[in-house]
Amino acid sequence: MVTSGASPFERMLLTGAACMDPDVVTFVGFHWPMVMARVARRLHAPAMTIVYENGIVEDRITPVFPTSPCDLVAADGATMCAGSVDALYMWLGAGRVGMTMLEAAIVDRHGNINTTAVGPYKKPLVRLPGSGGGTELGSMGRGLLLVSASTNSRSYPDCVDYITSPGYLGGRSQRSSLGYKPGTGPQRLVNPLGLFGFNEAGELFPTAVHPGVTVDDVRACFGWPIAVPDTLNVLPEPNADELAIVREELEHARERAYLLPQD
Amino acid sequence: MVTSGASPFERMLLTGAACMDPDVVTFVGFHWPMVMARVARRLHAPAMTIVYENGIVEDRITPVFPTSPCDLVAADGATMCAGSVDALYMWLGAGRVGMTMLEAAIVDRHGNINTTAVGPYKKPLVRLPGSGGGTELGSMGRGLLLVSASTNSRSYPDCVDYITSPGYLGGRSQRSSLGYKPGTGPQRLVNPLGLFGFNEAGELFPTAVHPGVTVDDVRACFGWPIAVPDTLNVLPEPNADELAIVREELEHARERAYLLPQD
Amino acid sequence: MVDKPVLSMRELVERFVPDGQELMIGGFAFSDPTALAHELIRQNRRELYVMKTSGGVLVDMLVGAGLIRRLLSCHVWNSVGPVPAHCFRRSLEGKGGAPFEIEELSYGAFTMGLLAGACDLPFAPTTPLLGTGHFETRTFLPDKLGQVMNPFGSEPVSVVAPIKPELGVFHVHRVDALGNAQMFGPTGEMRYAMAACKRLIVIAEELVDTEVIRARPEATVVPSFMVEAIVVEPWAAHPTDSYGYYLRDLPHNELYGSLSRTPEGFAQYVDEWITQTGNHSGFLAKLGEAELDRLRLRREQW
Amino acid sequence: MVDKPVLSMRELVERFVPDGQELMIGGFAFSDPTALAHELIRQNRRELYVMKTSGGVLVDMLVGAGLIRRLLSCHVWNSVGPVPAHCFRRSLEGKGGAPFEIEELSYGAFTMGLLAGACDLPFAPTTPLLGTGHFETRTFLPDKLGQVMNPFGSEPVSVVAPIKPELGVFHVHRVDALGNAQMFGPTGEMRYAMAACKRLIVIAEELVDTEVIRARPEATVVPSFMVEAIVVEPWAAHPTDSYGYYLRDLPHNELYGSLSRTPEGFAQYVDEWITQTGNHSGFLAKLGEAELDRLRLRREQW
Repeated sequence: MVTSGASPFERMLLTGAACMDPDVVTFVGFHWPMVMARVARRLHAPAMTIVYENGIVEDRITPVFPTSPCDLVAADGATMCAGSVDALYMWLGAGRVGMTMLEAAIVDRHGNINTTAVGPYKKPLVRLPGSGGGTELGSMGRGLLLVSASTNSRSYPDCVDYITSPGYLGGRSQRSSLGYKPGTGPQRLVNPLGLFGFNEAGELFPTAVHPGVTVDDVRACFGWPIAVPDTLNVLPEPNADELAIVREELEHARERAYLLPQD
Repeated sequence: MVTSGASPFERMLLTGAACMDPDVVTFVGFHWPMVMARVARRLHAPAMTIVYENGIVEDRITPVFPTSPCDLVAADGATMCAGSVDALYMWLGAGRVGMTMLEAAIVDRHGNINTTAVGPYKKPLVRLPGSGGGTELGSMGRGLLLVSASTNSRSYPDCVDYITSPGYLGGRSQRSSLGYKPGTGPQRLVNPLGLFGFNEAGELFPTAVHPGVTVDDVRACFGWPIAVPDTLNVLPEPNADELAIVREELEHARERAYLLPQD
Repeated sequence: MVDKPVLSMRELVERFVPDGQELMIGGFAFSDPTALAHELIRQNRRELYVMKTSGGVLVDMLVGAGLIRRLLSCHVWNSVGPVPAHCFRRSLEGKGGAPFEIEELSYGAFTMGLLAGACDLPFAPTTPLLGTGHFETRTFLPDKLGQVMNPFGSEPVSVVAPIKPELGVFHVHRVDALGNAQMFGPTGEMRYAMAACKRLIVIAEELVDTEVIRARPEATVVPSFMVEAIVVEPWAAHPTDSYGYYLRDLPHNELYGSLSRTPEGFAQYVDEWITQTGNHSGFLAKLGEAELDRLRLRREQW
Repeated sequence: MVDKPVLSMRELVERFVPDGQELMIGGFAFSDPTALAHELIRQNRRELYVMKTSGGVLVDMLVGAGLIRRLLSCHVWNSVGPVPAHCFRRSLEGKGGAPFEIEELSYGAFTMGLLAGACDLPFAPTTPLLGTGHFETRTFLPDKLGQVMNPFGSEPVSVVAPIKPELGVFHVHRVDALGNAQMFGPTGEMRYAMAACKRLIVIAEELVDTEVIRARPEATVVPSFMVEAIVVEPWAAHPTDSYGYYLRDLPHNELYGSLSRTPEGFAQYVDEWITQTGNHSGFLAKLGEAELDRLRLRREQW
């Protein structure tokens, strides 16, 4: 076993990949979710159906790692090439998608995501790219898994400055009163510490952490006093096969110009 | 000249065909408008763009006469095969179509068309096929030309029992208050007597008749006291070429199972 | 993704279409899965709620055979001639045949209702319809149409309720074992209609390898994950046309139009062409190879 | 139907894109007509109102060169890496570069706004957006989003106003002399976007005979009657990809990302790759045949 060297980032990717169900149609957003999906295909879900916002349906691993869903090597061997009305509404909005994976650069207590602007919208301290289809994933995605590679508390403010992708807004009851569909809203978050869920109020809380991660590590990660259960489940160590595969895929990603955390 | 034998029906087809502009995208509904379009292609508009409700774009005469727009010999050599959102909304509704041709089985004083039911809707005296896309042509078509092969006053009641395709409803002002777009609504009607227009109130009136058609003929055709101008323009006699072509196309139509008036 | 069950037409009707089923049938006067209608008649299904944009001969046969309790459609006729859909007309005029209820939408409103259903939108703006018969007259769908004020303007906007059929059965050109279905030529409202159905079965002219599907991914009109089962039945859309596969059969449409003018003639048609033939192979055998040759299109491979 | 004018990129910008033009630019991180952006920079257009769903490097260059007064987009970044769109970010953070105004919609709302524009509907229901930044924050399009009550239910429905750009310029795969334009692979929102534009120009990888178009009528994304003029410019979408024609150029995206980190580097990129190259042929010559060979796809003929 050469697993002891698994980095928190690699553990995050493997944990996210393990969340993917080979029998569930999965909407994969850009960036780390795409890495997770490739790892999942190689580990346990080779024929999983994945859809992308531009209308691609992918049912097997593509020979080349796409740099984003719109890198059309993602369409190599696709069984369907349609458009965004299909992907965002006929598949995602209509509930044909059972799992949704969305990178969450900045995420708050209620799972609201900001990928637009930190600080005042018209004069931001940090300007981010904007929503793309991320708003749709947050608004309409079933089985929504948020992904963040950060453990910096600036990535987890109490309340985001701009809600690009809606989580539970001010709480579950607010979300449900504003026309959002039942079954939508974030279900889980995966980050380098472990897995998180959302409680009845729609607040983030840890459900399982990687070996060695402490309650203090969890508390330090979030910009609000996060509620931590008395006991935290511990996620399994990656095995050698898992670690080899995630590293191969990360190497492939690097060759495809992905900026990796250690770079 | 062997034109003297032109029947009123043949004159109607030629008059309708003459209304077609080679430079205008034309939405052609089923039946006699399709015959007119073929005649127009052969006479003066060979490369006219014609669109059909199922999404076909046709820019030249098809080798075989389609029995309806959904007889897919209509798609033979099509430059585009799309769908009904394209045809009815992106082309017709959005005003990309400059002329619209719609058969009007039963049409009233204000150009409202009934192709649904004569008598009470739930217990009709005569049940007709229903609207298909005819409602869209009446509601959203620009340059709308109605076509009726009938000169029987039962085909022209004062007020139709069921408005399948809206004309001016109770009059132009009513139509414009109900969300219909400017530039829509019937512009003309062609029948075996000649050509008709719609006055400022949205009422049908004759603008030109075929040689030999009298004011009494016109009055007898309509189920209300139609307003007839003091002088009626007279349409030209078809020439030999026109008559030969309309007869060839009618023969082709007959071979393709069209029921013709003389059959 | 696993292979989908491949059923015979008989199994499709046995397993998926009980009496009373709400059933959207595909096709818009082309790709009408007439072989499905034949099998529904053979198995004598009753009380169906049928949705079909263009009713055509297919719906006329179901009406004539007394299978339909409710119908949602945009028109019903025999477009060859054209001649009326005689059974449909007789029944609605109270001149014989089993009664049924009809509800109607224009083709555009039907399309937009299916789009709203496919996208799970609460409604869709549609063709201006205020003052028309479709808007004023309602039967079993009192909420089929409505109006809202344009929030960006001041005019009334006609809107249509989403249409979400419980079950859809559609004719397509080809399908793979996974259920990826492709069509060529015009598609009318079918892409939206298929996606609007809660459960979907496709009837394909041919079963092809998935690699064939991958070679033309733009032609996939419905992805495998929307398809529950597959029927492979060549000529299933006869006497309507199947783009690239075969032409509309005008003589057969004329034959049907002629016989169905009377209840007796209709009964004769059903007996000869549906009951006695036993299944679609029997139907095709009765039609004869020469007729099929006349209609068959010899396209290049897509 | 008559042949459409075939323009050079230079003529397109000269004749159709004056200063201040409202301009929708096609592409969604693929089929981005970057060669158009180069020419806009060469001709130093100013005060443009640019609409583009996925801004990407193309919009970043226009921002960096100070051409844009207003931008409507759903995101702007360099998806290779990914790295930020540096000029875009600098300008909005007030750290250098010409200022511009930004208005945003989610990709779904943008798509539905374009669908409404294409269909000339007064609005379209869209993604539930109440409470989000897109809904709460407005700049130069205060009426971009609204809400109505569902007339068939009781919940609020988020709706988007129709988007109807004055002029659209889109990259397509092939076009005939009449203007019939075709695309293969995924099309994102582009079919609706093209139809939403009041005037439309296409930039094609190749000009083909109309018979080629007729052989694949399903691939026609815009009919001739919507197209006003044609530019035939192979590699116009480089460094984004053109399905079936060429791959995304990762090294070039990295180069741009690296240089544009500073205003000086961006100026160097513009000088070397845009100004000095003179036109797209010059750009391709600088890129080099070996690079083009590396990116070129050798597909079967469609």
